Amino acid sequence: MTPLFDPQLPADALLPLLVLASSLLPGLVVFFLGEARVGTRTALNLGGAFLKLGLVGWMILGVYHGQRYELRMPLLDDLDLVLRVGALSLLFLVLSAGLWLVTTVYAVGYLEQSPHRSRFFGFFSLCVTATVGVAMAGNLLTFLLFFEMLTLTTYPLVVHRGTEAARRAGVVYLTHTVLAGALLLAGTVWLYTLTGTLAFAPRGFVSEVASEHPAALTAIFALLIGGVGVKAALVPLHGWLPQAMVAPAPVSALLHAVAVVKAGAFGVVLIVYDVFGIEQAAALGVTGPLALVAAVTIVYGSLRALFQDDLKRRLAFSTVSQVSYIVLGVAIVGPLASVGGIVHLVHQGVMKITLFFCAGNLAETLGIHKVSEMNGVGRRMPWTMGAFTLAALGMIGVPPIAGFISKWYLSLGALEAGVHWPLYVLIASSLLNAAYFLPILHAAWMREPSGPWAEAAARASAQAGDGGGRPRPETRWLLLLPPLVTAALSVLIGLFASMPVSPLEWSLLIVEREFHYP
Amino acid sequence: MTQPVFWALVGMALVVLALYALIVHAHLLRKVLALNVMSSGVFLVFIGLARRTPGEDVPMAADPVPQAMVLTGIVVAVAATGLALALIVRLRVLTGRTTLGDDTGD
Amino acid sequence: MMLRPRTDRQAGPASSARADKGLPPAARALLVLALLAVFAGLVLAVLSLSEPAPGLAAAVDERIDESGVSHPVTAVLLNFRGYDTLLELVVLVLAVMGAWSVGRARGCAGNVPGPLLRQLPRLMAPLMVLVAGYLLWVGAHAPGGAFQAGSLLGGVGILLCLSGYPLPGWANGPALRVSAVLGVAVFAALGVVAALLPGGAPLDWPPAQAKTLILTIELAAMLSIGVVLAALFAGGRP
Amino acid sequence: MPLDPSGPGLAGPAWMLAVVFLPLAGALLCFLLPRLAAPVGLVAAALTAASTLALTLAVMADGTARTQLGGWAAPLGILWRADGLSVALLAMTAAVGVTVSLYATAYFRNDEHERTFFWPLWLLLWTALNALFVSADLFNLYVTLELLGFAAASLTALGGSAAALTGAIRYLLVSVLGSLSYLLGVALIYHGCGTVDLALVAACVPDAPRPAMQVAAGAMIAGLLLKTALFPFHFWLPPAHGSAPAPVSAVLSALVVKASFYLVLRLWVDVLGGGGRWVAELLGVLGAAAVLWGSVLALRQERLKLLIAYSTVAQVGYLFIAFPLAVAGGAVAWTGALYLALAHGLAKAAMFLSAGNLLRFGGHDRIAELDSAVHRLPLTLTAFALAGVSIMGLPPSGGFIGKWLLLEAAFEQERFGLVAVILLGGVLAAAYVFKVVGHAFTPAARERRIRAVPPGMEWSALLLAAAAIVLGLTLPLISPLLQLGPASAASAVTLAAGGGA
Repeated sequence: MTPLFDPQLPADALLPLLVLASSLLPGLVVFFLGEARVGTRTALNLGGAFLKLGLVGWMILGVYHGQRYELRMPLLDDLDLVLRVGALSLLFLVLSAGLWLVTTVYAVGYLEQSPHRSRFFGFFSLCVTATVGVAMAGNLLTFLLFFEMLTLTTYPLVVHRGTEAARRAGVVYLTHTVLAGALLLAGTVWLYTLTGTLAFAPRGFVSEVASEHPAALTAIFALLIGGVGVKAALVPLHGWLPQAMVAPAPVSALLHAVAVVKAGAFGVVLIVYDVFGIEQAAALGVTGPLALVAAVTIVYGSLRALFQDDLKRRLAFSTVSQVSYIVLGVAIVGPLASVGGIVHLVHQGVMKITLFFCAGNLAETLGIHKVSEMNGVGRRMPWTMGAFTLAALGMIGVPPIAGFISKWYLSLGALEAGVHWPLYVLIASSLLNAAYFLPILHAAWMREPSGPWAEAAARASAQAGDGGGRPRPETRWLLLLPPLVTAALSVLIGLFASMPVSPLEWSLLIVEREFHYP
Repeated sequence: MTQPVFWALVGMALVVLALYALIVHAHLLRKVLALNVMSSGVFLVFIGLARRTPGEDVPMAADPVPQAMVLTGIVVAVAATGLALALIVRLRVLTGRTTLGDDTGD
Repeated sequence: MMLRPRTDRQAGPASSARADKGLPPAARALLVLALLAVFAGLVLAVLSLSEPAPGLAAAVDERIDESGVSHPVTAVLLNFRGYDTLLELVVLVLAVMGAWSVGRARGCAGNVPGPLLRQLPRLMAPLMVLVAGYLLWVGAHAPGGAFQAGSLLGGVGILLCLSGYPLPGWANGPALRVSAVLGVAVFAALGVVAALLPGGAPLDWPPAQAKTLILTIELAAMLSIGVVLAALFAGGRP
Repeated sequence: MPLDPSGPGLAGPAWMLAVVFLPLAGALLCFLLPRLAAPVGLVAAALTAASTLALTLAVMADGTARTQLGGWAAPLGILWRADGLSVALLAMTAAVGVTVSLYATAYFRNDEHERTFFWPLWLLLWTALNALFVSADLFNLYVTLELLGFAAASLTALGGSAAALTGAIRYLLVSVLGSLSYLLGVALIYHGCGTVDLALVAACVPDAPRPAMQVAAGAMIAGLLLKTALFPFHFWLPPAHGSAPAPVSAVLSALVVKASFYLVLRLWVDVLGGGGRWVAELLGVLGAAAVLWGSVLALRQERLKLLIAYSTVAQVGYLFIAFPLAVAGGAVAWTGALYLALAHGLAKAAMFLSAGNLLRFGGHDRIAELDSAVHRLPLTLTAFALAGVSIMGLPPSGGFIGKWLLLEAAFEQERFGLVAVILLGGVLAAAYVFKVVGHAFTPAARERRIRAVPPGMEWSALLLAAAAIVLGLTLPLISPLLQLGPASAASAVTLAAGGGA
C-alpha cells in the first residue's frame, strides 16, 4: 500500500481542490456548449463524475492511513477558507460523488430531447461542486460559502421546467433558503466575535467561552440550526421541499439524496459535533429541544406522506421524515445513536434516490404521477418496481436492507443513552412508513391495471425503434440502470454492513475518532 | 458688530433666504436664481470675513487667498448657471415645461 | 441680525403668490421655522470666530516676490493656488461641452437689432477689447487679470450676437473649439512641463520665468473665458 | 492624520500627475477631434487605468505619495496626497472606468452625437474623480466636486429625452446646492483656522472656535450627504440614474456617489478626528432607513433601471451604518464600509451595463417583459446574477466581505438592531435580484423585434461582475490599503445639532 501513497507529496494539498474542480470546470465548459453537442457534454459530465469518484477513492485510502488533506486560503484577516478531508467529510464525499455519477447517467437519459440541457447540466455540476465543498469545509466560514453556493446553484434546477408551478416553487425555495442563509450568517459572525475562531474541531471549539456566554451560545445554536434546518427540512422549515417536486426527476433525486437535504443534515451533524461539541451542546441544554424537533419532524412527515396521492409528494414528505433520523441520532447524546444518525446519511441517500429514479421512470415511460394510477404497474415495469420495492422496504426498516441498520443503531443508541421515547418515535415512524409504502407495493404488484398504458406506451415503442411485438426493455436503459444499481447498493450496504469500508464501519470509525468517550 | 462680521451675517441671511426660495419655487429659472443668490451669500461670508484684523502686521488690506477662492467660485457659479440654463431651455423646447414636473420632491 | 425679520417678511408674501401650489401653509411655516433655526446656527458660527483672524495674508506677502507678479490675488490665482484656477478653467470648458451636448444654439444671425444696438457694437466692441487687454496687463500688480478681461471679451461676443453681427464661418468650426480649450491646454501643458524639469513640481513656475509664464497663461485663459462665456450665452452648439 | 514619516518615492508623485492629467488631456483631445473621439478616448482610458495601477503599486510599496502643486508647501499651496484610501478608490474607478470605456465604444457606435459628447464628458468626469481622490485641500476639493457634478449632470442629459433632461436638471440643482453647503463650511473653516489643507485643519480644529467648526462640519457633511443620496436625500438619484444612457448610469451609481461618500469619510476620519457619538448614530439611523426603504422601493419597481437605481439608494445606506459602529470603537467597520463601497462600485456598474444590454436587445426595460431578452443574452444575465450575488452579500463576493466586517462590528457591540437591518437588506436584495433573474427560467412568451448586442458589451458587464466576486478573495491583499486611522471615541469635534442645512 505505502508505495502507492506518499503522504509527503505536495499534490496532496491540491487533492481537495481537484475534487472541486472535477465538477466545477466541466460545469463551466458545459454552459458554453451548444444544445446539440450531446456527446461532448455527456463525456464531460461523466468524465468529471468518474474523476471525482476516483479522487475520492484515493483519499479514502489516505484517510484510512491517517492522512489528512488540507488546503488553506486566507479570506478575512485571520480567517481562512479551509478545505479539509477527514473521516466525516469522506463519508459525505463518497455519498455525493457516487450518487452524482449515477444521477448524471440518469439525467442524460431522462433529459434526452428536452430543451436547455446545457444550462441544466451546467448548474447540475455546480450544484455538486457546492455539495462536495460543503463536505470538505474545514471551518464554518467555508461551510457557509458552499452552503450559499448550493442555494444559488439549485434554484435554476428547481425552476428548470419554467412553468408557473416551477416559478412558484422557485419563489418558495428561495424565500426559505435565503432567510435561512441570513440566519446562518448571523450565527456564524456572532460565534466568531465570541470565540475568535471558526475552525471545526472534534468536540467543538466553544467550550472556553461557554461559561461566560451561555445565553448567547444558545441563541447562536438556534440561529445555526435554523440556518441549516431549512435545507434539512426540519418542521416547520420544511415547506419548500414538497413544492420543489415540480422539478425534473433527476433534480428531485439530487435535492433529496445527494445535495440539498443532505447538506442540511450534514450541517446539523457538524454544528453539534464540530462546532459545539456534543457534550457542550448537551450542557447548554440544546440537544433536548433539537431531539424534540427531530421527533416531531419524523412523525409529522410520515403523517403527511400518508395522505399524498401524488407519488413524488409522498416521497418528499417521506424525505422530511427520514432525514430527521439523522438529526435525531445526533441529538440523542450517545455514540451508538450517533453511529445510527451518521450512517443514515448514506443509507437514506441511497434508498431515496432509488425511489425518485423509479418515480421518474414511471412518469417518463407511462405518464404515471399519482399513487392511484399505479395499479398493476409492476407487471408492466417489473425491474423498476422491483428496485422501488427494495428501497421502500429498506425505508420501512426491513432487514437486511440498509434502513434496518440505521434504525437498529438509533434504537440501541437511545437505550444506551437511557431514554426511551425515541424508541416509540421510531416504532411509530416505521409503522407509518409501512402504512404509506405498502399500499403502493400492493397496488403495483397485486392489482389489475385500470386500463391500457395508452399514450405513453406508444411513445416508448416509437423510441425503441418499433420493436414490432418483440420483447424490449421496459424503458430506456439509461433510465433503468441507475435505480437497479442503487437498489442493489442499498441491499449490499445492509448485508455487508460489517465489512471494512462499509458505511457502518466508517461511521463507527468517525464516532471513535470524533466522539469523546468518557 | 464689526463691519466684516456684519457682511458675513448678511451673507448668511442670503443663504437662508435663497434656500427658502429654492425649496418653495417650482419654476426652474427661480431655482437657478435662488442658487445664484445663495452662492453670492456664501461668497459674501467668505470674503467679508477676510477683512478681519489679521494677527500679524501685513501690508494688505485683506487676506488675498479668500478673494482668489471667491473669484474661482464665481466662475464656477457662472458655469453652473450657463449649464443649467442650457438644460432648462432644452427642456422647454422639448416639453414646454419649465418645472421639474409633477413630483414636488425637490 | 437687524435685517432678518424684514427680509423674511418681504420674501414670504411676495413669493407665495407664484410659488408652487403643492406646499401647504403648515409645511411652509415649518420650513420657515427650520430655516430660522439654521440661520441661528449660522449666525452663532460667524459670531464665534475670534479676532485676530487667522489667515494667509502674511504667508502670501512673504513669498510674493517669488511668484512673478506683485498683485497678491493674482499671485494666489496663478501661482500659489494655480491648480484651482486650472480646474476652474476646466469647469468652464465642461459647461460648454454640457451645453453643446443638449442642443443647438439659437444662432445670432436672426437677431434684428434696434437702432441703438446697431450702433453700439461699432463704438463699444473695440473699446472693450482694448480695456480687456489693459485689465490683463494690469493684473500683475493691481486688481484685474484674466477673468475680468475674459468677462469683457465675453461681453463683446454677447454684444455682437445681440446686434446680429454675422460671425465668419470659421469662427463656428474647429477654431471655436480650439479657442475654448486653449486656456486649459496651455495651462496644463506648462504645468506638466514644469513637473518634468529637474526638481520641479506640477505647475511649479521657476521664479525667473514666472512672470512670462503667468502672462502667457493669462492670455490664453482670457481668450478661452471670453469664448466660453459667449458660447454659454448662445446656449448650444453652433 | 499622522503624517507618514517614511520618505515618499519619486514614482508616486509622477503617477499622481498622470492619473489627473492623462484623462484631462484625453478629454480635450476628444473635444477637439470629435470624429476620433472613441479611439482617442479609449487610449486615454487605457493609459489612465495603467497609471492608476502604477500609482497603486507605488503606494503599496512606498506608502503615502505626496506632491506640492506649484512647489508651494501646505498652507500657501495645494497638496496632493494619495494614501491607501485614495488609492483603493482610484483603483476601483480605474477598473470600472476602463471597462465602461470598452462598453461605450460599442454602445455609442451608431449614435454620432452621443458618441462625440460622451467621450470628453466622461473623461472629464474621470479627471474630476481622480483629482478629488488625490486632493488634500478643502477648497480644491470643492472645485473637483463641482467639476464632478457638472460632468455627471451633462452625461445624465446625454440621452436628450425629457426624462433625461429633468433628471439632469434636478441632479445639477442638488449637486450645486450640496457644493454650496460644503463651500460655506470651507469658508468658516478657513476663517477659523487660516488654512484649507486637510492635515493643518485637522491639527487646528481642536483649538478653533467650536460653534464655527461645528456648523462648518455640519454644513460640509450635509452637503455631501445630499450628493451621496443618503436617505432622505435620495429623491434625485433614481430619476437621474434611471434615465441616463447605460454606461453613464453605471458610472454615476458606481463612482460618482462614492466620491462624495469618500469625502465624508475623509473629513470624518482625517479632519474632524471622528465626529460626535450621536451624529454618528443619526447617520446610522439614516443609513438603516435607506437600506430598508431603498430595498423595498427597488422591489416595487417595474423598470429594471429604476430597480437598480433604488438598489443604489439601499446600498449607500450600508456605508453609513458603519459610522455608529466605527465611532464606538469598531475600526473594522470602516474596512467593511469601504469594502462594500468598492464591491458596490464594481457590481452596480455591472448591473447597469447588463441593463443596458437588455434594453438594447429588447428596446425596453420593463421587468415583467424581459423574458425573451434574458433568454437570448445568457452572458448578460450571468453578469447581472453575479453582480447580484455581491449586492446580496453572498460569499465569496466583495459584498460578502464588507457585510461580514460590518456584522462583526455590530455583534461585538451587541447592536442587534443594526444586525437585523444588515441581514434584512441582504434578503430584500435577493428578492429584487431574483425578480429579474427569475425571468431566465420562464419560457419566452413572445418573440420581439430585437437588435443584436455586440459581444464587447456583454463581456464587459461580465468582467465587472466577476471582478466584484473576485474582490471577495482579495482582502488579505488589499486590506493594508483600507486601514483607516482608528476613529477614537474621544472626538475632537462634536458636530452641531442636526447638520441638515
